[in-house]
Amino acid sequence: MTAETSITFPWLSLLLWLPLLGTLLCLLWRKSAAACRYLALGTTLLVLLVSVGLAVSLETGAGGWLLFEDYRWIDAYGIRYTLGMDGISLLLILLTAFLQVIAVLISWDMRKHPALFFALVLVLETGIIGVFLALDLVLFYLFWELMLIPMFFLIGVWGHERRVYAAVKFFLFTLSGSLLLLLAIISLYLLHGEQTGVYTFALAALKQTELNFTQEMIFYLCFMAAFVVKVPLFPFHTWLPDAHTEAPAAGSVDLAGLLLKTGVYGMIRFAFPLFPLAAEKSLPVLAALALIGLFYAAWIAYLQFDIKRIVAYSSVSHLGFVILGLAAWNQTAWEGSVLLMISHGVTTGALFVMIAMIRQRTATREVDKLGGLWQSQPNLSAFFLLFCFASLGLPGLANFAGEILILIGVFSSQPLWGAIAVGGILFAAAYMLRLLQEVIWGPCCEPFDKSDLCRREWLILIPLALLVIWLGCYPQPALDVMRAPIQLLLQGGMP
Amino acid sequence: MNLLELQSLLPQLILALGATAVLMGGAWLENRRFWLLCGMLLALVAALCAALYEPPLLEVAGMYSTSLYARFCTVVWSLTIAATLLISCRYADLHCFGGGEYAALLLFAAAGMSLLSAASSFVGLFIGLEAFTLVLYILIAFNRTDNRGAEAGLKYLVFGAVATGFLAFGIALIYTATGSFHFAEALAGLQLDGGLRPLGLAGWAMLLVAIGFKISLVPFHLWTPDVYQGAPAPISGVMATAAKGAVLTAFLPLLAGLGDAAGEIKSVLWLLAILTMLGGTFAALPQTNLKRMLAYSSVAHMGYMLVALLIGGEVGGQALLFYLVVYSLATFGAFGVITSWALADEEIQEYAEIRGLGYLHPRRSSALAAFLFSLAGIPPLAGFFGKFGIFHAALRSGYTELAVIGVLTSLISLYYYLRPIIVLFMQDRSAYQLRSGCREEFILLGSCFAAILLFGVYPGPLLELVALVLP
Amino acid sequence: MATWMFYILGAITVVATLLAITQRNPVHAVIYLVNSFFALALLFFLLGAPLVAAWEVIIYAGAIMVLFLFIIMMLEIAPGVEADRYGPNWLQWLPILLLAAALGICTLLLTGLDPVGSNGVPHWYASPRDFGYALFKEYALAIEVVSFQLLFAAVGAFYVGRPERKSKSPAGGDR
Amino acid sequence: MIVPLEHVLILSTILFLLGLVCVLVRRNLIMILIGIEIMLNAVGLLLVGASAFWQQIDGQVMVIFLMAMTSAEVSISLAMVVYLNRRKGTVDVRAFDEMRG
Amino acid sequence: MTLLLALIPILPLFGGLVNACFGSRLPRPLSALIACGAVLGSFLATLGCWPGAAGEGLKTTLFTWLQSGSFSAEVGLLFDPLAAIMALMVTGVASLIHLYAAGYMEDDSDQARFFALLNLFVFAMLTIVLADNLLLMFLGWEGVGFCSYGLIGFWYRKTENAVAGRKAFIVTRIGDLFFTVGLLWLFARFGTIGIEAINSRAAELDPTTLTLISLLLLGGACGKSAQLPLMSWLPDAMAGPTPVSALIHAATMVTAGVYLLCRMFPLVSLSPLAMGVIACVGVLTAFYAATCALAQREIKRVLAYSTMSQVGYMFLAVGLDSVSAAMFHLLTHAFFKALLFMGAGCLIQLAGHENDIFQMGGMRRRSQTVFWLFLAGLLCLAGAPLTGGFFSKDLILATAFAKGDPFHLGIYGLGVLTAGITSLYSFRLAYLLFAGDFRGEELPHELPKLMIWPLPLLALLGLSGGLLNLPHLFGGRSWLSGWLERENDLLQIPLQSEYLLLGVAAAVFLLGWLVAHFRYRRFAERETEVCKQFFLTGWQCDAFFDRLLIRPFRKLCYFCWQGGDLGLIDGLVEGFARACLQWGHAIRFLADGRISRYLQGFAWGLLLIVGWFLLQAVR
Repeated sequence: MTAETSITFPWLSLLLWLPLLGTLLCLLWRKSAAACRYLALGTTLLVLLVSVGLAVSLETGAGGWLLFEDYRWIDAYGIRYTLGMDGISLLLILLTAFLQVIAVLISWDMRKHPALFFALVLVLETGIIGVFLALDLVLFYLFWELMLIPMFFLIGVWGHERRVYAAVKFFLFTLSGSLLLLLAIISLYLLHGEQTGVYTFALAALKQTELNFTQEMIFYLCFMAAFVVKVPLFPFHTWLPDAHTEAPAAGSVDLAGLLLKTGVYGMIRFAFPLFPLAAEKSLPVLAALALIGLFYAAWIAYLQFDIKRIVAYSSVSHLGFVILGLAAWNQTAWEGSVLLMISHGVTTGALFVMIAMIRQRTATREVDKLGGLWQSQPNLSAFFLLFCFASLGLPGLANFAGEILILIGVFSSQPLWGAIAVGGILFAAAYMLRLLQEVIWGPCCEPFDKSDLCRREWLILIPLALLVIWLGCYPQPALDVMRAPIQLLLQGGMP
Repeated sequence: MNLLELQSLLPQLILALGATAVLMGGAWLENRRFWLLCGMLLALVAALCAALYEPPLLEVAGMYSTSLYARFCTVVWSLTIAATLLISCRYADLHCFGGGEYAALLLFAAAGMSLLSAASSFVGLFIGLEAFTLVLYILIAFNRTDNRGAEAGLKYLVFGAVATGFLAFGIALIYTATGSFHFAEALAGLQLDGGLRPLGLAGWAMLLVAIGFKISLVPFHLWTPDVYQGAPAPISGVMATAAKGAVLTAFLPLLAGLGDAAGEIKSVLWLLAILTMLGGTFAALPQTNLKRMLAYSSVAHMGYMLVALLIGGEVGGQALLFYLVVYSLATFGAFGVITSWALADEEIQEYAEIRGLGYLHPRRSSALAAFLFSLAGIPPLAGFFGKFGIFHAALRSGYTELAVIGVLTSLISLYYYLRPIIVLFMQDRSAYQLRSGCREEFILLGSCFAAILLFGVYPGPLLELVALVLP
Repeated sequence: MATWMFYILGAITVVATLLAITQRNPVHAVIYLVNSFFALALLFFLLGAPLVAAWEVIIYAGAIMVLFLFIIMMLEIAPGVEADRYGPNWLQWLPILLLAAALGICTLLLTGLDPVGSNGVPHWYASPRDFGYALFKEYALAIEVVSFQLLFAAVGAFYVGRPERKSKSPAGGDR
Repeated sequence: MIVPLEHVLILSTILFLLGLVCVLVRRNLIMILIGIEIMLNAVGLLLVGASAFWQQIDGQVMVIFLMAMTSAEVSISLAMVVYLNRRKGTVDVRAFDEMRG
Repeated sequence: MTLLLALIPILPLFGGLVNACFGSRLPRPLSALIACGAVLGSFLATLGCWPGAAGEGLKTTLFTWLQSGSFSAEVGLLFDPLAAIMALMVTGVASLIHLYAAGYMEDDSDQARFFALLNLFVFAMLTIVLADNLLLMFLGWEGVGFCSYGLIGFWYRKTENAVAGRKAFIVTRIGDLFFTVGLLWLFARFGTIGIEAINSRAAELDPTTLTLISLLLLGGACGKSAQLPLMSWLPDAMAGPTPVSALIHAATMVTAGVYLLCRMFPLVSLSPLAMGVIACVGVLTAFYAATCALAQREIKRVLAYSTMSQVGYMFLAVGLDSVSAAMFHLLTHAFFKALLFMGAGCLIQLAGHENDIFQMGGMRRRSQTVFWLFLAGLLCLAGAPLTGGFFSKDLILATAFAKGDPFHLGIYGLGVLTAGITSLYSFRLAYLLFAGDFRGEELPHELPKLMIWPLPLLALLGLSGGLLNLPHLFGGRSWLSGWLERENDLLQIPLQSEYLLLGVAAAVFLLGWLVAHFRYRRFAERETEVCKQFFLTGWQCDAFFDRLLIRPFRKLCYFCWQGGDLGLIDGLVEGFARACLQWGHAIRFLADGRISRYLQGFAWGLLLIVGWFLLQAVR
């Protein structure tokens, strides 16, 4: 493949629409569960292959868009089909593609409406990739909302006891933010149109809009409303524990691994570059909320009885870290944030995968009924140990690299925030060790299925483990990819 | 009345004469399905005719215009009626409808609606409105095995008649003030110093009551849920879509004709829009009956459309028409699904009765889910661009508060749209096993589904069309 | 003269109508209403619409009211259906009367504000010939539509009002 | 001049409101329908008055249409009354509240 | 040479990974073999690198770990004299302990996990030792914490063990927080985290910052080294297998704090206040732990407290400006404490898995060898003259004395008192263990040979450890001070004072022995109840922390969860939802099915509109 073809061929569209094609095929072959499984796996693997191929073949170190597509779409409103991929998108797409493979594999034995399940998982993939690629605000919003429906069904149909409550809560919470986003997008578009006479939703153009401070602040708040709920930042987080807890394994993986990242991505790609002044003013608030969330969620996690809930709250806590990094507003912290997003995706995804496996064997997620798993399933427990420690930020494993970069970045601009944030590491240890304690150590509570990992589970866990270690020990390639785009974003985003 | 005038009204003529023909034929030949399909064909022909045949006159008899706008409306209403006839095939069998009467009445309703939206004088408006309202009285009570149908018919009849009184009184007041029934003259005559004359205001007040009843604005909406619930599902579909749409489309040029003098009326519309959006949304929240929920949802949607209506102009009109089409597709589809689920002795409409149907009848259930999502305005379904257009118009015209309320209510509305979906897909199976749908139903539901998906992903052509036909 | 006639006839109309709406027995109400319609027809005549006046008598007072009477008789509706079971009427009427009064005052004030109101209604006469000319020339289309409407109303009335047939059981059980 | 237009207006408004009151307060279906007739007649009066005022025939033509429409409506309504009476055995509108909420 | 240097940590890492990944599938002896081999290899590699350590030392950078903006953390190794001597000690002692463990864990079914963790621990420890920047050091720092966690809770079936592991990890992590902040601060000030760079530019800092950073580093060190106030985890950590206690909680990991302070000494030493605090922490811990050790009943807990106490001495040494004294004591302590722990392991085995010294006694009769070896260790610990422990401890006390000011004299006094107590509890232990008859009921367990033969070597090292830094007084050259290039650590005090000090030390030792002799020669439970309980529970520290920190923390958590999340946020959200629903009901009941009611709606609506218009028209 030469450089020219890589520009002319619509790789991004391919990446974006491949999963949807898989969805259609899944629905066509809905009579056969096996066919759907393999279709879903094939599709996700193909997406992974394409994205890895792109990552390898593109000159990822360079700034600017690695790939860019722009077509006419809805002329009446000046909406265009604009996709663009830079380093950050690339990394997040890689993460998406990878986690989706895991999500499909973990749901391999799905007995309840397998075709629909895999179809939804694939739609979700399209939505997420779309969010990471879209550069037209309406297109972005479209994908942003597109993620909701499949997730709603994944939670609501395949979830656990309180699934409907969780699904509705998830839907309403996230939608309430995004509707404000929609209003702001339209208003911004109108303002820009009035100023220049050109009515467009293109990010690059809207960035040039001249706003007075009040307008900017209002728009910024509306934008952030959507993103902050999705992230989720304290105090908008209460949908997350419920959604996570009730979602099926694949849903939790996607939710924690990917959906939360879209919020952060939205901030750095849209909210901050569009409204730099307001963003700057809001940083202390953002940091304060992030810090509160960081501790608050960790504290709550410490008391939870449901292991999924512990991990869910840990997500809130970690995302607090990520937002804190963004609030520090410098290169190192941002790189840390993006890195932490990725490693959090992997570790938390892995934890949810493991919880699903544990649940499969013990039929419970209550800490009281678990314990001593190492005795019957040492391999599984070993992986659990690894991922827990990765999650609590053990150096050399995934989360640490991101966290320390964030801390360094934050400390260099706001020492006090940094110093406080360090405390979060302690509480992360507190709840994670409690989780470990309750699950794998202690006297053995008899699981009804004593089998250790089967081949498929090895296949899921080994890549996750390798990735966790790789991200912890040698995250430099990822950092190199994101460096140039972050520099650009910090300077106000790409033209 | 000369040949040219008749030619200009060819689609309406086809509908009305066709209706008569079907009516008469139905008396001889008792083949229900044949007459329904026949009627559908006639409606399609009328739609085609309206779409393709360039009428020789711009205005017929000083009462009806044949502008692009009117033709567009004719096409839409004819198609709706065709769709109704198509979806009623099995339903009519099930409830032993008189095939000829049913088809004829619906065809005549189409004629009435198309005349209404083509009206260019108050006489035409009155006659067009009455034409299809009269037919609806009958159609609502058409199902003679159902007590509820009779009750619904009664309710609609009483309110309809009262509303007719208001409409007529309003027209009379306007006529008193201006001495003309023709829109252009009457509306021009009403204006005084950039505002409306008091008599004109009084007339408009009466008109608004009548219109408020027809398109069920709060506080004139109370009949809506009862009638929708009691009427046969296909008829509820027509009432929620075409019947309301025809009134709205007739109202749009009327309001536009007032120009800047419409300030007071717009302020009332502003109030009504807010009341309607909030009232419809909140009242729909606790519903546990699919048809009642859709009724209240249609009330709320009328609120949105009222926003577009009062904004008017190119932006508002475009948003209104687009929204109307998209809303009609989804609402009609939803009622279509209910139609297709109907049993011989009753319709399945309580949530408790559709528990877990999603996996038993996946295609119809997913279609219903898609329609509801579209109504909720979730992308990538067409409802999203509908709402987008409304909010866009509202913000563009400075009605920020309406946009904000609209956003708020569409957020709340999500809950009641989700409830049936939850019941369908996320609850365990109840005891019902419904019959599998027939081909006609699937064709129709499939095309509705495809349309809302298509317009959700690529609304460009429809937007352009709508912009083209606006008066 | 005409002016006096107008006021007298107006008074008769209002009083007759008032009596009509307060009657418990629908038959009495219809009779009062026929009175009122006759007065109204005279008013129409006074205002230069002899044809409309004639029709008012023929259609309203003649056809429609008789139809009402016929239905009342047919259904053997007992007088005062409402009062028997639901206590005194006036207390229920009061709020609605107040509402109607408020409405009336508002409407009249609003219409009274219009300058056109103080102009007089001239003596004017529309001959049946003019009338027919307008009806079948200008409003021919409307006549057509209305005739269709009457047709379908008749069909509907027949459909709704006819006695129920033994309904054929639809093909196949549903549950 | 016969009377000022105002007075026609007042008369018809009073009649209209009387009809409305009848519709609002009466529970007997027949009486409600009678109320509607009163309202429509009030409209007729206004139209005829306006027709005379403007010395145009259109108003009177409209009254004819109104009458035609009314008779159509009345035929359907009365058919409905018969139908309902057959089903429920009453013409009291309060009996028809099966659907609510 | 750099390759060899890289091999030092990589070999144990490799061994650990192999055991972790494939250990359960390898034939039994192989995992032990791999582990021992890896550590031995590492020891040999250290020896091989030794020549390069002098002066500037060896340096190598393997790859860039993290680089972002001006921040850059390499995986770089620095093999300077300090690191070299530490590395040698770590690998050496670890080799012996691995051998011992091979015997100790012979029958354990989870051997592979044990050796994997043990090897990983050695790797992490070597990373601390060899890291050329603070972040890499932090990696090792946390790594040892993790391995310690895994090993303390090794016998996870008993919940207490796992809980002890958790406690250890969390308490040390509290210290790590300080370390992290210190690290961040240092980077913020210097723009680098290279140890050498920071040390060489330490003088650029203003005094306050310097003091604060030093104190933060001290906090980190306290956590890892179980110094006041972060000491409570160490006694509980004895739940782990004995080799673990020997390696991690005696010889190596707990001294990491000392090592850190020595590593950053150029920085730390610039702040007199910080130095004073370090000294205080050290001496207070030494005293505190010694008193606690007096009352303990479990053999390993006695040793644990004694370890804490001895590490306190090392801190004291650092606080006294004497790196070589600290390192000296660190080394000798490593030898004899490892010896003691392993001996304790043997004794426990011999007593039939009995931990309680009150249930032991007469152990001499069960194994003569172990008795002598253990006694050698105890002598070193008690500071019997001419043993390694004697010299190293004496050097520290003498340094304190040599400072001369009242503060340091006070410290000296406390140190001497502690030394006395040390001697007392050492001999208490000895008497309780070996004197009299066996008080328990268990039969002795078999003692694998592998468990015995690393001990003599350690005993030798411990006893003769004094030679490493033999003061001039005894004709020595103070080799260690020289090697560490810390000539100014050598004492400049008059000869007679030096004799006096020696005399005091010896006297204190004897005093302790005598007291122990009279008190514990014959076994009897004679401690007064209050005192016993107070010391036994470590001055009630656990209860104190529980009351002060843990319970309020749980309450806070509970408040956040129930009050904040469920109560406030969810309450608001759900309250809003409920309110919407109620409004919905209210509006819904407008439609009560009555036609007259509906018609009234018309009338009201009309009134609204007409009234509105009237208002407009009037205006």
